[in-house]
Amino acid sequence: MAQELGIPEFEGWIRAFAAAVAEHRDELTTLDSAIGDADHGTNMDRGMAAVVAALDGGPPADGAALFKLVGATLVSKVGGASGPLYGTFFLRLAGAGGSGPWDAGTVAKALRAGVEGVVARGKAEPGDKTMLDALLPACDALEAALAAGQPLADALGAAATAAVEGRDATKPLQARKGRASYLGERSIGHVDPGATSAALLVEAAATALVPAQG
Amino acid sequence: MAQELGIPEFEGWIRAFAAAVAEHRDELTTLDSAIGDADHGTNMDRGMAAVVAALDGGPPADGAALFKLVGATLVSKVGGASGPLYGTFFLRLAGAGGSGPWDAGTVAKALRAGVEGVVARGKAEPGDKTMLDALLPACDALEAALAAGQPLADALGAAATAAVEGRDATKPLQARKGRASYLGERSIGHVDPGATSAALLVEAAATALVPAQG
Amino acid sequence: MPRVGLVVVSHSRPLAEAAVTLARQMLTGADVAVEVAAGTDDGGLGTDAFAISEAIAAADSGDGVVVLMDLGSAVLSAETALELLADDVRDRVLLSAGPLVEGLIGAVVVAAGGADRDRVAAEALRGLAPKQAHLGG
Amino acid sequence: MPRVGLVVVSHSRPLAEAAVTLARQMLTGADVAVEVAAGTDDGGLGTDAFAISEAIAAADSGDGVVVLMDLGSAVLSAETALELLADDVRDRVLLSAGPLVEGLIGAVVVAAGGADRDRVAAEALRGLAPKQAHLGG
Repeated sequence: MAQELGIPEFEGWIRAFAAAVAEHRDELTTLDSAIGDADHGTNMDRGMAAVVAALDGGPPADGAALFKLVGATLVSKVGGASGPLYGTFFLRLAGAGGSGPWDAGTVAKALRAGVEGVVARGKAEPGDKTMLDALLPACDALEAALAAGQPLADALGAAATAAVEGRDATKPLQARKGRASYLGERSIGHVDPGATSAALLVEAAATALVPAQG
Repeated sequence: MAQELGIPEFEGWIRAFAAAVAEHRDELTTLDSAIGDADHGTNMDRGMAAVVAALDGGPPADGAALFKLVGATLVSKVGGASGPLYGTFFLRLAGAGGSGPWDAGTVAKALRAGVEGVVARGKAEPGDKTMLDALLPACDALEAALAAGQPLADALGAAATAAVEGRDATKPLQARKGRASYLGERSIGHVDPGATSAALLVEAAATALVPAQG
Repeated sequence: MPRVGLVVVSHSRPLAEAAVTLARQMLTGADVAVEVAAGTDDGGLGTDAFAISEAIAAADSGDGVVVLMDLGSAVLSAETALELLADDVRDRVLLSAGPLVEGLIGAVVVAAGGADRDRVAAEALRGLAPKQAHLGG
Repeated sequence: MPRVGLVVVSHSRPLAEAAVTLARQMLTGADVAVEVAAGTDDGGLGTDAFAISEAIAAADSGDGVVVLMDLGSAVLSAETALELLADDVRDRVLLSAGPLVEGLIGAVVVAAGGADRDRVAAEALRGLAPKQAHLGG
């Protein structure tokens, strides 16, 4: 059982993500003011604060219920595109991860399902300068590391590194989705705020989704 | 000078039209409730009441000024399509009629210019079930009667008859302009409210644009 | 006679409500179920997939619902809302790419006339046609 | 840098004002001249060609104005308004067949970025493109 994850780790991940969003709120908003409508930090912080408040009310029954709660709260509380995108991520994560304890394979499968939900919802492609530019490399790195036999903690570390690199790689890209797409070439030269919050999400996973030492 | 028209006749026409619109307000609204948004009677009555109020403030300097005042008031006070359409009619009438006294030829020329303004503004064609279905036959009848040597009073009488016949002929037509066009075949079987108010306008002209007996 | 419902999804509640008022003014007699899902619950600008799913359910009387949305992120929320609905309701819902205000007006008029869902959706889609015909001609 | 102005013509003043509020929320930093001509002077639904001509004149700073309208009769009023303007102003005005809300949002964003009148008008015209690309794909 030492390699399995449950409510404490899941909750740790979500709370770590909420804390990171709160810490980086102004940075996200500044990034968004360059190419978006300057509300990404505020919106995500409002949504994750609502998630934390819901968790403070008592832990959900299992992982599926927990991530469904997170997704439903984000869908409802985050007004912009981030609401349905992050909300769909967690709703699909809940569905694919299921209610039992998760092992490394479940983590990879659930993350991939969440990211595919973001793809289906937003219809963005790699290189469109969106959160997917952090999430897709993270999934790939996680799966490759697990396939190479690395433990989950190391694999998640590789995923976080890939997410950060993917985030940074959005800087020279031209936006093709959302409000930033109106800017055309003027969106070039700014890191995408969605990819930035997505990297925070993967980094929080690397910190928190660590199986308790048995 | 017995065959010439001036401010008294022009003002008589406008006041007669305003009185006719007020008298038929509910009828126009009922017609409009069958195929439009039920505001033609109210809108036209509000506009013509504002015109009468403006005229009560004292007569304009000449015919052009008078009809310009009428057009400007309708453009500003009649909220729906009738405002710009009737407004354009009177503005063009003012431009073509000029400021001097009008003879029969001026009446025909000015009316034709006003109707062409309605055509240009609304881009409707004969048979589209609009006010043009009353106005165009009226112009044609007026010109034909004058060309045949009839006096203006008789020619305007012929124009009024043609306008009423044109109005009645809108009943079997299918609307192709404005809100009524959404109804498709269901607009068939109702007289057009715009053609009805336009017939009132021509009938008022036949009554009022009568040269004073010298 | 079919009774197709309409849902207006906007980031702005005043915008959605004004659009519905304007569209209803085109009706005389017959009314249409038009629900609004707009703005955040604190009165700000945004959309809420749960509110949208509730609005769709409220507008649905079994003959289908056409949803109009203002911006791209409203479309994402509406698509998320579909996932929250029961299968039979979801299958009756059509998300329209038509113009919010112009599409709503045409859709309301034909829905009040008893048009079926696909006819209402077609009218919403061609909402710009009268303007285009006039200005482009 | 060009400063293209925008005018929103609607039968409903609350609708026009909410659309402007929503569009301005897309701006960070640079602002754009957006004028409203909407509703009758007694607060009812309607348009007023004189009010439109004044709004156009107020939005014009010499680099042109793009006008968005809600319905067919608003287009008639806007065309009438053009006749009331001085020739040099009228020549800089473009009446757009684009969608009122969606077109305004795109137009405001590119106008704030310094686009010229034809570029702003093009963005207004393609206001539905993001929704169509997403829903039609």
